[in-house]
Amino acid sequence: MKLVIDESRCKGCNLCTMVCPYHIFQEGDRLNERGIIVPRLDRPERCPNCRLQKLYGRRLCGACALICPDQAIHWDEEKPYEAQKVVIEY
Amino acid sequence: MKLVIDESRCKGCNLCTMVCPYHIFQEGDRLNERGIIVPRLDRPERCPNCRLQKLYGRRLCGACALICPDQAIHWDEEKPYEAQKVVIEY
Amino acid sequence: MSFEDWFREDRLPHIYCTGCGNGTVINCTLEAVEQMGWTVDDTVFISGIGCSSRAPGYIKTDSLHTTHGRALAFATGVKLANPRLHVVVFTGDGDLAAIGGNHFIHACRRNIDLTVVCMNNMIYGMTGGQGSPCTPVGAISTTTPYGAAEPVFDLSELAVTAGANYVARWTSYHVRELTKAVQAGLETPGFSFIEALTQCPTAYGRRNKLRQVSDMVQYLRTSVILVQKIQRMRERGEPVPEDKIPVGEFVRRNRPAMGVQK
Amino acid sequence: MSFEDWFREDRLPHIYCTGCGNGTVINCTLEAVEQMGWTVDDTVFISGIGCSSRAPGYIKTDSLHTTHGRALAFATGVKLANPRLHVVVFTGDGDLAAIGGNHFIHACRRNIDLTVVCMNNMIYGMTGGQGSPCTPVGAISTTTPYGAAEPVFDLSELAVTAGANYVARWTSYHVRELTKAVQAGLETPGFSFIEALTQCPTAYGRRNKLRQVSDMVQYLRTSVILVQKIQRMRERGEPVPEDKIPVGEFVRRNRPAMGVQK
Amino acid sequence: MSKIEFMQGNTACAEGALAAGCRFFGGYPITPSTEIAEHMARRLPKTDGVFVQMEDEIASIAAVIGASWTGARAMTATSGPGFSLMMENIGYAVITETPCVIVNIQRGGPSTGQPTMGAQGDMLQCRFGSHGDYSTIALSPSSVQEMYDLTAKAFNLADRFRVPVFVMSDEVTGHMRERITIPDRVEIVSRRPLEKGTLPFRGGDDGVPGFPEFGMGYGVHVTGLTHDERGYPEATDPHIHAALVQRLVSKVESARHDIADYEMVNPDAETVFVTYGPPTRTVKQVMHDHPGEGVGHLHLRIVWPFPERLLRLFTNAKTFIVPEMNMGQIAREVERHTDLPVISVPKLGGELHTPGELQKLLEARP
Amino acid sequence: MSKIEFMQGNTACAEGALAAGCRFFGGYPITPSTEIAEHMARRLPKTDGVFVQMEDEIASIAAVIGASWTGARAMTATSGPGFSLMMENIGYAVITETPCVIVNIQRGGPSTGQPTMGAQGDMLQCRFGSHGDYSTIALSPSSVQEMYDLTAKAFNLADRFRVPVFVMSDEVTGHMRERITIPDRVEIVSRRPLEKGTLPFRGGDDGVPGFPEFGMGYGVHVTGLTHDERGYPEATDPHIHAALVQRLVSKVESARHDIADYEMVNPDAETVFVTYGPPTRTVKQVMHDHPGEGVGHLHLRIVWPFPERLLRLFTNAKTFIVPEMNMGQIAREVERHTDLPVISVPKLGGELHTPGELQKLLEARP
Amino acid sequence: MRHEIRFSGFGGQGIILSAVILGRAAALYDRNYAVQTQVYGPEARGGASMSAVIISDEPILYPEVTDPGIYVIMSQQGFEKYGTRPAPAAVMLIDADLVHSRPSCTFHEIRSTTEAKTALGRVIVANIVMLGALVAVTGVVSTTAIEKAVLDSVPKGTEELNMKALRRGFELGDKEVDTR
Amino acid sequence: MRHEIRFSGFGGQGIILSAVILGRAAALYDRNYAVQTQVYGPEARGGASMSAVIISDEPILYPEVTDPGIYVIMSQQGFEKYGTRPAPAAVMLIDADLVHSRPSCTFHEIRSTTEAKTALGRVIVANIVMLGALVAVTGVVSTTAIEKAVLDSVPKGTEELNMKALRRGFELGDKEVDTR
Ligand SMILES: Cc1ncc(C[n+]2csc(CCOP(=O)(O)OP(=O)(O)O)c2C)c(N)n1
Ligand SMILES: Cc1ncc(C[n+]2csc(CCOP(=O)(O)OP(=O)(O)O)c2C)c(N)n1
Ligand code: SF4
Ligand code: SF4
Ligand code: SF4
Ligand code: SF4
Ligand code: SF4
Ligand code: SF4
Ligand SMILES: [Mg+2]
Ligand SMILES: [Mg+2]
Repeated sequence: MKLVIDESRCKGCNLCTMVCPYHIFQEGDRLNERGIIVPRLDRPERCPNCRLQKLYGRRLCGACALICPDQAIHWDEEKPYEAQKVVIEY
Repeated sequence: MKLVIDESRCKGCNLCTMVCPYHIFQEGDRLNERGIIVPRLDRPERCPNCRLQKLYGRRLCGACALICPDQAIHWDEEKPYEAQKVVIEY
Repeated sequence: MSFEDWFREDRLPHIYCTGCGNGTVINCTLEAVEQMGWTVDDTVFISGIGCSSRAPGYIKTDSLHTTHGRALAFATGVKLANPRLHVVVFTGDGDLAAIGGNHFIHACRRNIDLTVVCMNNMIYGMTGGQGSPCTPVGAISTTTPYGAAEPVFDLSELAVTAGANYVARWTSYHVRELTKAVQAGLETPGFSFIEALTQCPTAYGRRNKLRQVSDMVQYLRTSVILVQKIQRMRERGEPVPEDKIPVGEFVRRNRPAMGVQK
Repeated sequence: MSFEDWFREDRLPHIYCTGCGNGTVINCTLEAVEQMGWTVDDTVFISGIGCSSRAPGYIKTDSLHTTHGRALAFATGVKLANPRLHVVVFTGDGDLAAIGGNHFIHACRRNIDLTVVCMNNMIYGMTGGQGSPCTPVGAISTTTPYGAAEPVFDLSELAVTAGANYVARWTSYHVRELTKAVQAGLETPGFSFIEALTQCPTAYGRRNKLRQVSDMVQYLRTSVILVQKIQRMRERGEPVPEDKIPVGEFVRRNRPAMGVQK
Repeated sequence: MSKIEFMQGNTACAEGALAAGCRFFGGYPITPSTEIAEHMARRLPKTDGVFVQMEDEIASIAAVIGASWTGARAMTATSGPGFSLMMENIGYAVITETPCVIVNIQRGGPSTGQPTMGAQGDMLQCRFGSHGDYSTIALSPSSVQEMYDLTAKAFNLADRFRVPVFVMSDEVTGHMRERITIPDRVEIVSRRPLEKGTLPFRGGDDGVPGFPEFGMGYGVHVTGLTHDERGYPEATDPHIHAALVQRLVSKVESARHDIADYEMVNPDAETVFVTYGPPTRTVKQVMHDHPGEGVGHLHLRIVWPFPERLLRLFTNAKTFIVPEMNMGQIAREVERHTDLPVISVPKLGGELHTPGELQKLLEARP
Repeated sequence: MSKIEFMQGNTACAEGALAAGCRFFGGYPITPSTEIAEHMARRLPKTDGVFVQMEDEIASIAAVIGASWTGARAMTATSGPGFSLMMENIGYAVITETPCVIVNIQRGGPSTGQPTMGAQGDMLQCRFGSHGDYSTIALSPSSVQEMYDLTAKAFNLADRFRVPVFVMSDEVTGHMRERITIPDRVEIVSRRPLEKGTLPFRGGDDGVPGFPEFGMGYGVHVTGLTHDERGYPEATDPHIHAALVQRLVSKVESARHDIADYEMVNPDAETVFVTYGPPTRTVKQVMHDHPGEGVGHLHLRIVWPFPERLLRLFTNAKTFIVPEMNMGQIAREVERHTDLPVISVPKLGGELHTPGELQKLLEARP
Repeated sequence: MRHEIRFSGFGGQGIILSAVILGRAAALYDRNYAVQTQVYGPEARGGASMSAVIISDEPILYPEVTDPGIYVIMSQQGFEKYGTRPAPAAVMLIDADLVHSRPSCTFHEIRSTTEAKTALGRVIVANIVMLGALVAVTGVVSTTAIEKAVLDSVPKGTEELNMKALRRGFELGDKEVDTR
Repeated sequence: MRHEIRFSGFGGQGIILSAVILGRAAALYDRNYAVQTQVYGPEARGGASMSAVIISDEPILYPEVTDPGIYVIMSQQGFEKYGTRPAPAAVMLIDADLVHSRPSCTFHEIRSTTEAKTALGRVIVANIVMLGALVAVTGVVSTTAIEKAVLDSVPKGTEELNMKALRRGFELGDKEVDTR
């Protein structure tokens, strides 16, 4: 699973930066199309959800998603995960 | 001073009979013009107000007047008080 | 002058039923006002709608008989616009706590310098006996024909929590205590609330086996318990009877208030 | 399913300002509802008018966005008419405690089986920052340009006195605690009240030297004190800091309630 | 089998509601409507219904609207002061298209006025009392029988049009007791459920959308803000607003002749009485006592939407006379729709026009 | 010396009130009126006045009425939903003859509707929104200057007639900023005190009793029940009620031509626009852009009581055109008073009629 | 035939109930038409209460009583407020112990209160006694109709008492008619 | 002469204030007539805000701007919502860093935000820079009028900064006119 910020929703409030125990969310610096500075993700793969959510069948920690007032934080299925692996193997 | 029940106001609730320490107010038995049974006064001159109100310049006890929900209890100036005495002496 | 002098003689007898406690509560309130040395010209009585709220119509002062539940909002306007006027509000349990509940808690919160006397007869008297937020559980009213089921308000407790500076409760039988409580309320700057449990033989008593005036007075007398006594029982670890209604002074304090004459 | 699945995706992003705490409170509430195992079909969200009251418009369930202050009265109708529906109310400090105060205390008194989540941002957000009954004394709003002077309500305390079965307070920063509190409220039959102190950077923060979202969150975080801590301090005879707002669970009880599904 | 009863108007109103399947009553006592609430308090708990006395009239109408969204036929009853308090939420019922029935037992106003006296002073208020443009339906009973019949009918109209419907009665009719016939059962035409796949705020041919009952999986959002056909707020688009309000008005107004409910006597007459509610009785008495005077009578049981076409059915009419227990509120409406002289016969104070008064008027005719 | 300012309509309204000596404002925020309260909150405490934000609109108007009885010029400001909530107490102000000013910055209704868009949808509500029969005064500003002038004037009318007076403005005028001239001082005609020995509810020649200010020794009883001329409740006597209500109505209605405030352009025209509020501006623009088209214009600054006589002053009129930001509310009133065709030009949705739209209408004339 | 009957007395006497019972008797058991109206308002509380009934064999159009042909007056205040101007042809039943005045029209003195207290032991049924007398004197409803209507309307357990009262009323009424 | 000017941008840029200042300059200091209007509503919060000014030497009758001759656009969303259909003869001032699109009419790219940040150190005065440029390019109000109006409207202590911003705007505007 991959931690993502939905740029079409994020309003740049930085509340996520206040709660992540791993400090994965960092204040951003670049204005996007909508005039918003979306946070930067610092090594998001450290988030336990990225690795373990599937395994446990439930969300772990999740503080960032719960506090994000704009429902902008998600974990995306990493696309053709197995397939990609195969590609690498070739 | 004379203790009186204003028959044009009294509605016969008998609350006065519940509070007088001297039991001066007694449940009446006679229906008046307005269809109301006004309490009977039992020796009203026993009420301290009859004798002492003038002297003290204020109301004493007064429980009956305060509880009377119909403002029917008063102390009337006894009319030509001195004069009457004179009549008796003659 | 005595309290009788505050009545509009030409309006008496009033419309209250035989044995209605409202008349007594008016007497006590006027006696307290009289004790304060206030005059007919600098005192204003205000009320909403209900039997209790008819009171100002029998008093000589300027008076405002307003709409149902809104007396305190009108009173807030009067008092803030002219803090030199002494403002006393008469209200009923329905007027104050049903439709008027919001103005009640906000007037307490603002701690407006008013004295409010609530004739709590635990029923809507004027409209013929519907349940109010103070109708005891189990009591019969025309809208609770199978016995009232909704939990009730403790108006005095609500006034305390909402912020009133002075709160006390008595019954219409306790004429002296009630008079003193009203006077204490009048003396206290800020919002004062005096709850007078009052007999309504017509709309309440008649339906609840308290047909006679004396039955209902007796019921009130025996339903209450002094706060001091509760205090003492508590201190001694004795069990406090649950079904008794505390009477006495609940609070007298000095929170910031509005509308107090400077 | 997780709380995100309760959102109407097509309505997002919502209208809330950057850093507004309302979105967080919605998340926590939906997470709690989700934990209850309730479904989109048997749950109803109801609100009044205000920023906070826009919440139901973003949720997939049946929802009623009503008139200012009246959400609880509408909710009473919904719940009594169909007790099988789970009814959750979103409201704001103005909606609930200013214009809606009467319905608030009566819903508490009746102990209607509702869960009410109040986003208390201490201001009227939607209309651009007027003072509410919860605006702290001294705070600047557009209608208190010289600093708010009126005493404030403690909403949770009021709910307790008025009769609610469950009452708790947290802030929008305390996401886990808030979620748990809402869940406890949902579990408790009768009226449950959860007050969420919430940052409104736009209408409150901007005028009160808390311009940045983080400033206002920080302010909330540091303004509160745990009820348990107060308890402990009291027991130890230590002075309890007067300016702190207690958070935690204030009451969880089992008074007679209305509208509970049989 | 139908049953004869001797019943008070207010009781008949409550019984009519129950017969129509009313399952929720939220109210607040007020003279002279209180007997309706009192009767409901006795009856509803025995019929699987809910009676709740709310904290005020604002809450009463709110609870009724809430209950209606669960699918329940719901009603409240009040009088002038309470009716005034309901105005905001009546507008909410209009814009959210919530079926519900609001009974107003009119008394003398303005303000607290004459709580125990009859009046028809709220007839324009029930049409224009809430802010903004809208249209609703108002019935006006003139007998205890009509109290029963029209209250039952009000629920059908409310459901059919998804509107709040007013039963605009008065102290006279509400408090009088009369012989009435309780029918075996009353006609019930319930609200049409929303067909899945259609939109909860898109009018069909008749401008009335199906009803998406709560708890049935519609996931409907109901808001008092201007909304699109899905129900989502869209409060700044002029076209959406105009379309919504026009539909709200026209779904009622365009049906006005279809739903008109009236009695028409002597359509050839030159002098025509137009009445609703109690003055109807006086006019009937006058016409009974003085037959053959060439007097016509239009008795409206539905006053709003106003069926102005009926005026034109009196093809020989030279004058309309409108006796009302107000200062001529519906006479204003008659005036709008005719160029003939309209004689308003207002009466204030609580008493019904006497036959003598109206007879005198007829005699004064040229 | 007068002063030029660039001011928002709502601010001008507040300043007009202050200039007229308004000393009490009780209100509750609501878009698009809030700026009035906000301005009052800043200004009143500095001018020995009282600003109080009440718990709701019901309390706001109540506090205003209470304040008025202490002699203070008092006002509140709101919009549709709040206005609806005020209806009961507006009736109380009417029957108790309490001078006060109520500003309604109209927005799109019904219900929450369009909070930020302009409308004139409450024009009939302000006339008929409270229960019972009554009459009041409603002004309608069409510019920031008129916001100032008419608000000030409203206080004089309220005091003169002992009635609640409405300033029926709207979002368009309330939110626009314009150049205005602040006069040196505004005319103030205060309420006439009750002469001792006369009765507080007995109308003089003009039907208006003197005002018995609280605290001045009058010992007046003020009640919303029907009352006799002393102010004592007398709620079952039909004659007392009829006399009271008739006086309340006629003291206003009989003065309608005396107080009429209007502009009249081209009284000889055949096509006559009748406007109040913002559409006035569009009509003026059209007439400015297309002079000499034989178009007349009646611009009403006071809408209620409706000065129907003015219609007849357009002696050659063949058609009246009434553009309104509603579905034709005042057009209804025009219809009542003329047999000529009345073209209602309703516009819903928040936008003002454009000059183009009205021009097209003129071009379509036969 | 249209009969207009007016009842007056003081609150608590059951004036309204009497009227309702009479209307009920006419409408349900005599299968006639009937309208009952009454005066509401706070003054009805302490002061005089009033109720009116119209009975007719055809539908009742104008429902108010303006000029009653029959009066039942049970208090002096009631007489003063509602009984002073009877039509010459009217008939009035008066509780002779409670009403001091006497009308200009035909009247019958029925001591219903005294009778209720002494003969029946309960003042509360005075109105029923009066109702019996009314029916006996005027025949506006049948005796079986009024009997059924009384039974419908009184609290459970008091049926017998009320029937006794009603019959006592019949007797008193009959006596009045006989003695003429 | 009637000038219709429309401003658009996002909330917080001071779009409304710009319009008010311009109106004020015209009405108070140039002694012309002016009307300022704006779009309210929650969407104005996050989305595009818009305000319009009409300036005229005679009283302004119809107060709304339907077809502006002058545009000031400070955000892409603002452009899309309020700037896509300018009349061919219109003139548009654009904050070139925030608006990607370009209109069909004459336009001037003013980097007011960048300018405010880099040259003046405060993004907040970008609107004032723009206002200066607007006045320089169009002359709808006099420079003294706009100076006075700016001074009237800005918080105490920021007068100098704002004057600097305004003058910087004049320069940028003048440059635009010169380079044509
Ligand atoms: C808006 C409104 N709703 C309802 C009423 C009817 N009403 C008059 S008095 C009253 C209840 C009064 O109860 P309470 O305040 O307890 O006074 P009481 O008569 O018992 O003294 C009601 C519901 C009204 N006058 N106005
Ligand atoms: C009857 C009525 N009065 C006033 C308003 C205007 N209004 C809308 S929201 C609001 C205040 C909202 O404050 P709060 O409930 O605290 O919600 P917030 O926006 O702060 O979340 C007001 C006064 C209204 N819509 N209806
Ligand atoms: S779920 Fe927890 S650890 Fe993972 S990113 Fe969010 S806050 Fe950090
Ligand atoms: S909390 Fe959400 S909206 Fe705020 S910055 Fe983080 S991702 Fe963006
Ligand atoms: S004043 Fe006291 S002692 Fe005298 S009569 Fe009254 S209660 Fe009795
Ligand atoms: S208390 Fe008053 S009203 Fe009652 S019986 Fe005694 S005197 Fe009469
Ligand atoms: S009904 Fe009750 S409260 Fe009202 S006057 Fe009668 S006894 Fe008193
Ligand atoms: S105004 Fe405040 S409460 Fe409303 S959306 Fe913005 S931040 Fe949130
Ligand atoms: Mg009561
Ligand atoms: Mg808030």
